[in-house]
Amino acid sequence: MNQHAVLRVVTKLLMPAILLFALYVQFHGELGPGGGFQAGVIFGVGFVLYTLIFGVRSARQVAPPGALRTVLGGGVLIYAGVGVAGLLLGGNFLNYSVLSHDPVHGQELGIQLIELGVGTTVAAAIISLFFIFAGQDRPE
Amino acid sequence: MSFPGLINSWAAMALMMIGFYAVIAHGNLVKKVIGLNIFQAAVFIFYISMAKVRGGTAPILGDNLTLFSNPLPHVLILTAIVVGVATTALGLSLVVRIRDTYGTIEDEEIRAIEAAE
Amino acid sequence: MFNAAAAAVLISMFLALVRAFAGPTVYDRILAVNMFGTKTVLMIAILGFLTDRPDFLDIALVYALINFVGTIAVMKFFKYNHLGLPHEGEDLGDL
Amino acid sequence: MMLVRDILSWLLILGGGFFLVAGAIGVLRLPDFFTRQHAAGITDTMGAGLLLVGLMLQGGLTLVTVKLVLIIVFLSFTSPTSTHALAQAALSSGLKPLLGERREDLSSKT
Amino acid sequence: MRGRLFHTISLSLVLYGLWLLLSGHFEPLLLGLGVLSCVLVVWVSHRMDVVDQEGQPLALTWRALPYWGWLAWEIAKSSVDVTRIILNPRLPISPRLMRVRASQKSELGHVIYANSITLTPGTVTIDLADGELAVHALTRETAAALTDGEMDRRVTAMVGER
Amino acid sequence: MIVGQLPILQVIVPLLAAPICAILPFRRLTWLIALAASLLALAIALTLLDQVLSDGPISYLLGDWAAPWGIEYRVDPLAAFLLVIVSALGSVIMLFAPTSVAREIADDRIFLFHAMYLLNLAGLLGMVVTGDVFNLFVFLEISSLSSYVMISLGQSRRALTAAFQYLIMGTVGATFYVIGVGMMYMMTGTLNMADLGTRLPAVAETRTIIAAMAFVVVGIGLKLAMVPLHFWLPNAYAYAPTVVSAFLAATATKVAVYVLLRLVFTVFGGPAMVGLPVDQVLLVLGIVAMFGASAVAIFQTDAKRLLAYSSLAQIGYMVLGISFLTATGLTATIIHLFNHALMKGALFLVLGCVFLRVGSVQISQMAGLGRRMPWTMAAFVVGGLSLIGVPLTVGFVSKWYLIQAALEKGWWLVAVLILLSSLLAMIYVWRIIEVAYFRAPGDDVLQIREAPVMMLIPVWILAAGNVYFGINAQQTIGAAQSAAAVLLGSGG
Amino acid sequence: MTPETALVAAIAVPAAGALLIGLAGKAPNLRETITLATAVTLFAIVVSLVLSWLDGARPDVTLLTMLPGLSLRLTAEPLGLLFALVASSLWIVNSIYSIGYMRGNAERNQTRYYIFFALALASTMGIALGGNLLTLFVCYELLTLSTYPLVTHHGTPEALRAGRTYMGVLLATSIGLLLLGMIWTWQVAGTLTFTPGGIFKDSVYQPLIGILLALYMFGIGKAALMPLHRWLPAAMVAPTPVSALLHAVAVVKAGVFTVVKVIVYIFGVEHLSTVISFDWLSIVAGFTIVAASVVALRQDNLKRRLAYSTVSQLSYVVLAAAILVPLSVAGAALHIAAHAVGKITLFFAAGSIYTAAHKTEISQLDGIGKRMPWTMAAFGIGALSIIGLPPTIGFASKWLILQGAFEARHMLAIGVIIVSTLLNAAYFLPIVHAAFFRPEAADATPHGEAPWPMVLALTATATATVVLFFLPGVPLELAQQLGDIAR
Ligand code: NA
Ligand code: NA
Repeated sequence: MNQHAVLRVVTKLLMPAILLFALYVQFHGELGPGGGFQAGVIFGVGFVLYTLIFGVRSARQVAPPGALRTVLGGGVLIYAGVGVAGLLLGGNFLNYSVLSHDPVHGQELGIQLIELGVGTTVAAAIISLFFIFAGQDRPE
Repeated sequence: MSFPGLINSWAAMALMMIGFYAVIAHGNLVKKVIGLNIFQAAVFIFYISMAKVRGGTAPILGDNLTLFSNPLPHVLILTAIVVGVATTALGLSLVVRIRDTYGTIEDEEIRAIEAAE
Repeated sequence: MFNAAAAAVLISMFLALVRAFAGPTVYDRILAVNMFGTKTVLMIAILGFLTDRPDFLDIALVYALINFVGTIAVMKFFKYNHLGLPHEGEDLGDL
Repeated sequence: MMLVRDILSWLLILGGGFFLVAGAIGVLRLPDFFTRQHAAGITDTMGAGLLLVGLMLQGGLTLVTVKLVLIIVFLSFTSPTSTHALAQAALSSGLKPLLGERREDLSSKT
Repeated sequence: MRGRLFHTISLSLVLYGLWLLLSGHFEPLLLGLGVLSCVLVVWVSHRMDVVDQEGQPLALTWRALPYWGWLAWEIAKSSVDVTRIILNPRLPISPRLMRVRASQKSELGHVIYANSITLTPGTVTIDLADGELAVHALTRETAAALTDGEMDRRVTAMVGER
Repeated sequence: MIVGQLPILQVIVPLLAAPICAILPFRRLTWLIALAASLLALAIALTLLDQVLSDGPISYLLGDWAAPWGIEYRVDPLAAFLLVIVSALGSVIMLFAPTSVAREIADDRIFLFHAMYLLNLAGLLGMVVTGDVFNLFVFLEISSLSSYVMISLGQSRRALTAAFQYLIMGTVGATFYVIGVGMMYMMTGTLNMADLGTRLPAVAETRTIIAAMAFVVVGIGLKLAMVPLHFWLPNAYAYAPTVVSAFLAATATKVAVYVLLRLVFTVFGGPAMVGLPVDQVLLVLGIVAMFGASAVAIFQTDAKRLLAYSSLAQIGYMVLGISFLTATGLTATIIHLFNHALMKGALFLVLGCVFLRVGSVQISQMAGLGRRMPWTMAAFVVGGLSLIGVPLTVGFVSKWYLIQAALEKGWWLVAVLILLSSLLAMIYVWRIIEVAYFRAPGDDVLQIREAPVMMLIPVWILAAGNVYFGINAQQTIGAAQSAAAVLLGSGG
Repeated sequence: MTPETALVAAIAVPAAGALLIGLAGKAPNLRETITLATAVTLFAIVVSLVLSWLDGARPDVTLLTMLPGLSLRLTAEPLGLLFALVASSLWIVNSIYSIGYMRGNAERNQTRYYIFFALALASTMGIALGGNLLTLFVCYELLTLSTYPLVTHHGTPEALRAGRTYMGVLLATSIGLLLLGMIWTWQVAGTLTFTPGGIFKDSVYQPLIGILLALYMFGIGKAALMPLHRWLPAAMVAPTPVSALLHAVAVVKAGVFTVVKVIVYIFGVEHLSTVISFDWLSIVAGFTIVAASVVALRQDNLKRRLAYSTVSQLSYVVLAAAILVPLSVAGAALHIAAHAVGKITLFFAAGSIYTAAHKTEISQLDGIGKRMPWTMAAFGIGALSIIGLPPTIGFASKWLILQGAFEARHMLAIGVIIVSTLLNAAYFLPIVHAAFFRPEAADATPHGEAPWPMVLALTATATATVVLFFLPGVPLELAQQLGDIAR
């Protein structure tokens, strides 16, 4: 029988809600600048909780190293890509107004995408780092 | 500078001292990292207090229409926090690897091992 | 009214800090820090009301999450000196 | 109606504040880790609960209340869980609870 | 195994409900993002293997509300009791350890029971193994309140095992 | 159109390439990306330098937001000069890297090295290009964090403790810096360097600003490894993979000096500076570094460590040049930024070759290498002579201007000290040359072959640079002089 | 060949020779042929340069601009031409001698030896023909570096130690003092071009001139002014042809050459004679002359005695220049040449003795004149020249200096010259006497003369010492021209 039933059950119960909350924070920009950052932290911390309870080995099956690395790099790429897109469309770097015909809409879109990039990066970074601390990220 | 601002500044100073002391005085690497964290937290507090008291005596840009809606300090704090988190994470992961290779995270013992090499 | 509530929260935070410093066991300290964290959640919620910023509640929620996970992590670290092992199953001989 | 709601909410908030402080005093006064947990529990359940419900009444039927509810729910799941986990860790690490009938018994044992 | 699919659907619905509750906005973009988010979360949850009866005890929802009401009242009563002890200058405590047998069959039931005990001031579950709980009680009275078994019965009733 | 975007592209190219490297699992490909990004950055830097020298400074507004809120990127002759140094050295070192890296870094971490290198490059370029003191902090930390990781990739476990030590010191420094920045912001409401330069004089006498200056200078001094804030550097350079030591020695300290120049002159107003005797402090610290570090270098047994201490001494020269607060002094510092990058780049790359073949850079293990690895060691001789300051090398040019600056001020004693300290350089360089050429080789040395051509080419690019720019210093001196003029001009 | 081309070729030819020697390293005969060919070519170039100069050509070439306002530049003037003539002619002789010596003693690393020898000559030409102080300084440092591998040729711990002293003293003085003096000069005068009459304006603060003079005199370590002379005896560990290079062909000559050049073209003889603080130089030079002679007297090791003799003789040049009258300046120039041929003969002789008899100490030389008559005869002639007795060129140069001293009523110089001449005789003549008139030790192993290239070389230089007394010709002409410039 499992000995840490309490932790396990409560974690299972909360986990989907935590992850959804992270995505909610991600997509509701009214949290102000850094919505993506906070979302990333929440998602990452949720995953850390999972790792604490179920062990790194299980967690690694959920998020394999290669996938993590891809998400990490991809996040940065989204962030920089949006900036470069603005640049290619004739504005300066990080000028989102040019992303759409309507400058306001362009700004919104740009910020959403940037935040998405930040969020993914932060989440992936937190998870990778925790794996490192948890101590099974070393080459044998 | 208004009273709460002063308090914040003193708190920031005190935290800085504590953090700095921990960085210097502790032989335990984890404690050093924690000290570093406290040290950085002091800066956040300092920036927060700065954001609040800016209406006071500080000479600011000529057109003070944007004084209070200025989001800048918050962005700065957030950025600084991100950087701080990254530093802490990296520091701790180094500690983990140091423990793996040296078998200890006490500064003195590590030095002794290195001296014996 | 909110001020009174904030004062109460602050007092209990302070008392928790006293316990955190006094210890004497590491579990006392974790308990106190965890309590301090919960009070911080309340403080943030009250501050949200005080400053009319309801979005602070999101932060409070996030803080509650971090507080919980942090407590579990610290406790686990002190108990096993390791974060990576599963919290259950065979590889935990000492439970 | 507004007045009733306000008074009620203030009472709740004040009550919450009272339990917060009382629990915190308990954390200081009680003699060992296991007994202190009970006091800490008061602040988490009664203190936080009353306070948040009081705030809820202030918020009315809004998003604020929804989030306050979420906070309460979250705390009511996690608070006992961490308490339990902590207690179990303390016990298994060899920390022995003080047991006895009266305070004198306890102090003589320490 | 009606479980897997059922739990997936129910989890999705609950999550979407939570999204709407949190969001408070009903623009197409956010609604769409909500769908995407739910899909993502359900997928991750599947990978984490948390989608099952333990993770989504939805069947309990209706029976849970009255139980929560009862529990809240219990908490309030014992809070007052314990607070009086704490504030009493003589600090009249009589801490004790006791073993309690849980009558529920599922682990979910044990966990709910254990956490209910902990939530109630004056008692803390400090161990749980094979349906037997170790409880630390602050006083003789709080211990006695537990041994009368009412909480155990109510939990068992809620998880539908009687 | 794209030309107008060069200032941001300078940073974005490596910054974008870094995550790509992190995603790609193929070692060869990540190297190609890193090399390509470095070369592209070099091309951009050269274009910028050309533009700046002909059309004057370039200003670029990030996101098209006006200066107080948005971030301004600003390229003037000094910045462009630094951009060229950093990207050129990065390119040459990347050219050198593959074999050396394969030898010194575990296979599954090579992608990480390339990603971190690119991040570091982006951070350094960003520090140079930005005109915003807080943005500078961000880039500073990007470069620092990636440095910690790169250092920790070293083979010896001491690389870990070295990286940790650097992390602690570097973070303290960065935090000091950011405190200073906050104070300046509090007093002026701006983070833009040029705006700060115009607004600080009004509040210069306040204690807050004086404290800010102290914080900022100490913070950058830590990053710069300015004696006495240097404790992290020798270990970091000694235990990092050689390529990393080469890159950091050639570029990172240069950028830190650049930042110091920017702060002292553009922000604090240079000669008009009030409040703190920054110049006198720098003078003393520079001289102490020149002698102390050189003296310690003489007693090292590990060649990398020896070069690390030598770097501390050379940083002393740069700091000394700043302390004169004159055009000639600044010219000396700026020209030495470039020259020292060439010398130390070449010398560390030579050690990379040595490590590849010998498996160690202990001086005692280098006996007889002059015969076994003639091209490699000849490059070391060139770099070493340059370090001493022998004529026809860039080291001589640096020394010339530094002494001239000292004599201009009438500080002949300082001039004498400069010369004496370069005699110390002679001693420690000669120790290695003597062992390599005149000490009988051990048996194991007889098996050693010359380093591969692909490594010798970058080594000799740098060695040849030491000679070429030593014989024909007109262009570099010209660039340095106009950069110095800009600094003094903006200082009012 | 235009004079301008010749000017550049004088440096390029030995440098290219070094490259070719390196390429021919595997074939000793070819390698040595190249060495000789290069030496002869260089000599021809220098001769053509001298002739065109005497014809009135004044070549001046700017190679490249190194620092803004400062270029690497070559100019022909009498003193430099004289020095170039001495060095290039002696290189031929020294090369022939080297071939015999290196083969006779089966030395290792011969290719390296010839390469750096050629490079040293290229540097020497740069020193001789440098048109400004910067060029001279650059080549001066290159000479130090290119002779270092020659000094440490054997690679023994002793050789390495000597090499450290050599490098240490020469680089330390040149970087620590000479460079400082040069940059200071640039700071004060705004130019470093060698100009007849000097470059300092009268307005320059006089004590500063004194300081600068000190920086130059002690910065030019190759002139071996006491107490900076130690590197020279230390460098005796090198093979004998290297000693010849150091003492006669290039290195110490470069030192005193630079002293004279700086006094004539940077300070200006006239200008300097108005500076009161100046006389310390005569005192230091005079002291060095006497002290080094006394030390030489007490050496039993032949090469060491020769080395201290060089220290003493170098200060003759410095002292002559410090007398500050045209006649003595001309004497200084001529003494550079005179000492060169005389001292090279002596070193060649010492090397021959070592090669043929493996003897290094003076006390071992009893009766050796019978076994090595050519060598010891040449030694005798070289000794006469160094002492300053007719019929050798050494007499001519000393005579000029003495005349200058009388003209300036420089009693110190007169006294020093007389005393040192006696000392010179005291440390050289007994050797000659012992070689020819003392009986050989009973247990001596029989031996003959050294290999023929060595004998050829030392005979040639000994002959030159005598011939130049009767036909001083071009050297005297150049020396007098310099005296005119100094006027
Ligand atoms: Na409880
Ligand atoms: Na309880």
